[in-house]
Amino acid sequence: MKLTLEINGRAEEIEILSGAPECRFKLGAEPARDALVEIAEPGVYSVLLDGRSYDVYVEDAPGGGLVVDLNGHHFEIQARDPRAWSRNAAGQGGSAVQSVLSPMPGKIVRVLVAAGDDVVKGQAIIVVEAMKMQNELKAARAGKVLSLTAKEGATVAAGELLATIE
Amino acid sequence: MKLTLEINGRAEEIEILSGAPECRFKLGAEPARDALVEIAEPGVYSVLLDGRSYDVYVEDAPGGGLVVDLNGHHFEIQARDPRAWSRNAAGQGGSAVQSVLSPMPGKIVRVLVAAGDDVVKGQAIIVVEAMKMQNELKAARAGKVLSLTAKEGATVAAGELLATIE
Amino acid sequence: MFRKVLIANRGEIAVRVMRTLREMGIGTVAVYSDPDRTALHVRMADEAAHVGPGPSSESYLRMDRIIEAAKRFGADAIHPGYGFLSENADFAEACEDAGIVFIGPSVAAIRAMGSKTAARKTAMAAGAPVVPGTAEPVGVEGLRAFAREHGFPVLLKAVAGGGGKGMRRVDCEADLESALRDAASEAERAFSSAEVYVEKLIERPRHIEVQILGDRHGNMVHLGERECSIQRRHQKVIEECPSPLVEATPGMREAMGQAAIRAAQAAGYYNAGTVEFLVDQDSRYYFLEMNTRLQVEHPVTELVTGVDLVRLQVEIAAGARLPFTQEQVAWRGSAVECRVYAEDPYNDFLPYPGLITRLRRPSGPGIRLDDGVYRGWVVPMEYDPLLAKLAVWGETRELAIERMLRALGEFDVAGIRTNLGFFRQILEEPQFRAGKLHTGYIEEVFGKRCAPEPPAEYAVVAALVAALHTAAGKSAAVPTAAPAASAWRESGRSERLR
Amino acid sequence: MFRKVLIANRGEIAVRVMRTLREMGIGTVAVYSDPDRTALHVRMADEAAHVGPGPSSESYLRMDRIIEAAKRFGADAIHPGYGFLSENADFAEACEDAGIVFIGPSVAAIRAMGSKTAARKTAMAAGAPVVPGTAEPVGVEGLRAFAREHGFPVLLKAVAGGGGKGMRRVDCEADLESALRDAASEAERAFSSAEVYVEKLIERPRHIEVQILGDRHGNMVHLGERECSIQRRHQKVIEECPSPLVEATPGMREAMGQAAIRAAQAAGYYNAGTVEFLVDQDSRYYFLEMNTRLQVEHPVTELVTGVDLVRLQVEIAAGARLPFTQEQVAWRGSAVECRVYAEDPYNDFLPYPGLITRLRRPSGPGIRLDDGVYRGWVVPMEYDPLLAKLAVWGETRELAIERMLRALGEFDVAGIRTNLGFFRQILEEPQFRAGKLHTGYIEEVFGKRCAPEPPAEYAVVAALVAALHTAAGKSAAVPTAAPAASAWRESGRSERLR
Repeated sequence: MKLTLEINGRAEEIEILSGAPECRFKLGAEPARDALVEIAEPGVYSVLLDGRSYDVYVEDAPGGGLVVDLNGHHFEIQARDPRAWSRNAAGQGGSAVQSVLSPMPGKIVRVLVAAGDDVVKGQAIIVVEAMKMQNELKAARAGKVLSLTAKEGATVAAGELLATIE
Repeated sequence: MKLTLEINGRAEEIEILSGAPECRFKLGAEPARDALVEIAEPGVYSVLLDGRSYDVYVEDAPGGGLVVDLNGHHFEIQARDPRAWSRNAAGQGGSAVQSVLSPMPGKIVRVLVAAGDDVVKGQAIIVVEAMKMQNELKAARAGKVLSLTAKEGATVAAGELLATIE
Repeated sequence: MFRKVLIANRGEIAVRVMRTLREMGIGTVAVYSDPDRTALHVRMADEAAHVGPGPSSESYLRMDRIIEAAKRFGADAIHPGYGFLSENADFAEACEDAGIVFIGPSVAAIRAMGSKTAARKTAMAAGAPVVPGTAEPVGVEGLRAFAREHGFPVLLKAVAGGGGKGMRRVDCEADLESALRDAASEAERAFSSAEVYVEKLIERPRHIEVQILGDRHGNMVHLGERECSIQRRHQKVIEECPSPLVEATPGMREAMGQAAIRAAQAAGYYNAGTVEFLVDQDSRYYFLEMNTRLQVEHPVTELVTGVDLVRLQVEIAAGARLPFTQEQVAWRGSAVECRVYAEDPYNDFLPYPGLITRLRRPSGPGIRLDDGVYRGWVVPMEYDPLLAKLAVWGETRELAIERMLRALGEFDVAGIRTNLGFFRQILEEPQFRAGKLHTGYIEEVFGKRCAPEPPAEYAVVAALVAALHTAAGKSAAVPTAAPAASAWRESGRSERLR
Repeated sequence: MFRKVLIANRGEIAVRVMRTLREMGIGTVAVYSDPDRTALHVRMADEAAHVGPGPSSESYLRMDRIIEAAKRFGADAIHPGYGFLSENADFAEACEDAGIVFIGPSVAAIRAMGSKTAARKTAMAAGAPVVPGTAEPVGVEGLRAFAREHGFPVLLKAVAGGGGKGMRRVDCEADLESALRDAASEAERAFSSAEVYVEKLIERPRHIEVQILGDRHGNMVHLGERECSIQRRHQKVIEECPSPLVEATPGMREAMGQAAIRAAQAAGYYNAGTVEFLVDQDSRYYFLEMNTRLQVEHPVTELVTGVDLVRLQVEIAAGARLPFTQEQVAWRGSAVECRVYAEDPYNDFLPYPGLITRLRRPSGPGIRLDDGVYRGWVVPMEYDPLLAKLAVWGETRELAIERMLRALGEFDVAGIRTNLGFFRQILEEPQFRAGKLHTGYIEEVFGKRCAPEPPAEYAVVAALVAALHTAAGKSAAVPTAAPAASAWRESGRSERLR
């Protein structure tokens, strides 16, 4: 079984040659390696690789993909079956549209602009609050407010799209 | 909704007059009472009854029914819908057959009799071992070994039927 | 002794107070707001009273509802914890009026120490050193005279001020006039008062505080100091007892302790309190303010002195005498505390409330954990981000730090973000190890604040596990009663990987 | 100092040793048998080596495999923990032969103290009091003479004995001859040797032991005593430091401590060790045996003295000198430990291995938890039932006991049975509170051993929850990411109840 993984943004090919618990795998062009892998608890894997013991925690990420924690280090991993692989992710990026994302989970306490408004660079757009701390989200550059999904009083997640500016 | 519960062997009727979180209920012929009930974690209920706070843990019992733990106290509860209620449980009991049950989870290290053997009172029947401790199960009275499900080397649960003696 | 005490607080401090009350055989009444219905302090209490919706102003700050709850449940006393109503003299007074004992100092002492300027005067009158300053409005000439006497840099502050508005740092005489103009006009705009005063600016100060404890019979002791210099956004994140500076400076503990006692006694203080000092780079200390309540970081003092401050608070409030003298106070070893916040240390320490999906707590020798959360709980966005206080004790500061690093490695929280990894970075810094601390330390040393790079082998292991987990399907994430050793075999999922 | 240490053990003690090694910056190698593949000590170790299948004789007792693993992983030293190979002189010797440091005493000292009769002779030669006895075979006349000299009751023991076989208590002269005949014939059948000796029987004895610590340079100190009188089936379940008896008896700690040091020094002992004494009802103490390793209950000594015994063991093994003198050893407060076993206290303390479905650990002030288990783990049936050691510290014994009761109330384990509730019963007994302990205490006071009756209101609450849970369907038992406060509403299950 082959998978393409995107680990903290970097693509890696992994091939599982034999399954757990006595697992043989190949990472990219590296030689095959052996590991003992057991499920200790649901979502918690105990891995022995070259005799070293790793306690690995896996969770579904809120936005899809997996979050893997290992000794305090944090990996965000997207796994794709190569057959399902497509380059649609690359289609995003160089857009001229500026997204205003919530920097933290919280509540929208003020929306300072309306759709269609022109804004200048650094202008406050939305105020998000959590845990007694207010955060003013500002326009990164001048433009016109295209969309505004943020509503006062609404609860938002970290990274949630609140507005777009052209 | 009415239920008949068997709590640590004693039958109780409970009627839920209104559901959680603001719950009104009647136990047997007692007057109706009000409680606030929330699910804190899966299987963990936070109950406020007359202002008192109870942290209640519920689990499925291995042999059916529920195990409810409350401040170190342990309740074994069978819940039955009155419509499904039948007295079939009462059919057991007065039998002349003696059941030999495993007193603990463990492994059968020796079976000392065979089906059809006559045994005397106090005769060792089976030896169960767990955690470096051996337990000799003895015949409670004289009789003939009717059935013998215990097999040497087998793993058994607490309360599992190992043999019957007539 | 009291029969029942209401705890007018939430989170870890409510839990911590309840633990001692339970050990004392005293009944506990929790209060809670809507989002805290299933909070740990409610689950652990004997009784619980609802006091309103989420916003503190409508629940935990509602004196009327809290006192009403205390009466309804028959509580003899109220422990206010820290924050919320703990330093509110009106609340203490309302308790007294309702015939309920307020576990803390007298109303008068809270008033005397509650205002920073009044406290400064009390401290000065008691002979405690304060940061040199005019504390009265000053003009260009007065400012110049002050700067000549005390040297640069100085700090201009709005008399009516607060929140940093109307503040200006002045480094040399040439900048004096323009700085005063700027400060005054900013103050005018912000507070409708252009009055500005001046203080000597303490550069790279340490924040060191002294725990004091007095009874209602005139006895008072100090329990030594805590070093609280490691701060982010003016909030403490790591505290220690003893302070490495004080420990290394003969006589300093006793001198600061006596200064703290004098200041507190001048205000007629009793019960537990903390006198905060700024310490300059020449180890001179200056009275900053007094906190008239239990301090967040009290566990480090408890670990080193062996006393239970909450028990003593309760006993003193019930009229008991201090059970020991100053001579009987003994300090053993070293304690460090990390405040575990729901926040993202690598994104400006922004708060990060939400569902705790995983929680593994450190344990073993020398660990003390005061927490108020559990797995499956949603950390509400309405309150402070403090999840837990992880404190450790060691025979020496070095051993305590090593132990803290070990404990941090055992501590795992998922679903939300925390500053656990950030503590590991600080505690491994040579400058921290050397005890060279100041309140700007985090800004200075961790200006960039990047998560550390993982070893290359970790990425290999993460990739392997991600691949196996993906192949096994999401059902693997659902807890099952299958024995761990056979989890693969029973699920049959291993086969799919071949 | 060592670079890497292999821990030749499992469970809580392997975890505990690793914690200190990690704090010392020393790499850790775990060993594991098949059923322990995902045990906590394997998950926490830096490296792990498989040493065989479940039975100890094929894994944890296999010296060859353990030493091979140490060599393969490049460990400089082996920590044996307690039990398994920890008191095996051949193992210590094999380590030395392989060039690996055995963290413990010398081979010769293990041999000298390993045999009970040899140890008794060593102790006697060193002037330590031993239980009066012949220790040599005895006939009717010798027996009669001994009984006349020392008084009844006396205890007959098989010279070749063990496990209680060939033992007879004799209460009066009339029973002497028949008891000797019975003992001899039972000994003959059990050990093919009819030889019997006699000892004075100590009635209702206390079990009190002294922790000693010596370096390889001839320095030795004692760290005071532990009271271990609360036992079931000759196994300790509650331990304390200090002993209430010793604490109340002037000079007793120092006298016992010096006796322990003399006995250990006579055997050329170094590293940590424990000298066990029986204490009779007149507070006379008698050498019982020496344990040449770290003791299960060492945490209570650590809590009261502030030392880390494992660190000292490692340092001493690496050649360090004791970092303190006898005069520098100080005792502060009181510590109590409960051994949490997987067993059913209300069914003859029978073991109860299995899947841990729920685990909530106590925390807060004064709590130390040394555990080796986690939620979702299957406690194997192959090994000791010890799940965790819950230790608490308090300023006094009374406060420590109250704290332990509080901690026990916060400790919840489900899926298997434990003795947690039983501890609450013991700790609430007036006789225990008064410190009137002896090794038959549990048998005597808790002969019936019934679970306590719950308050009537608890049954009401349990019934309500059972009804709601049943109505909500079993799906409610599956963890969900839904916020707790809205768990009902989101599930829509509440509606079904109307």
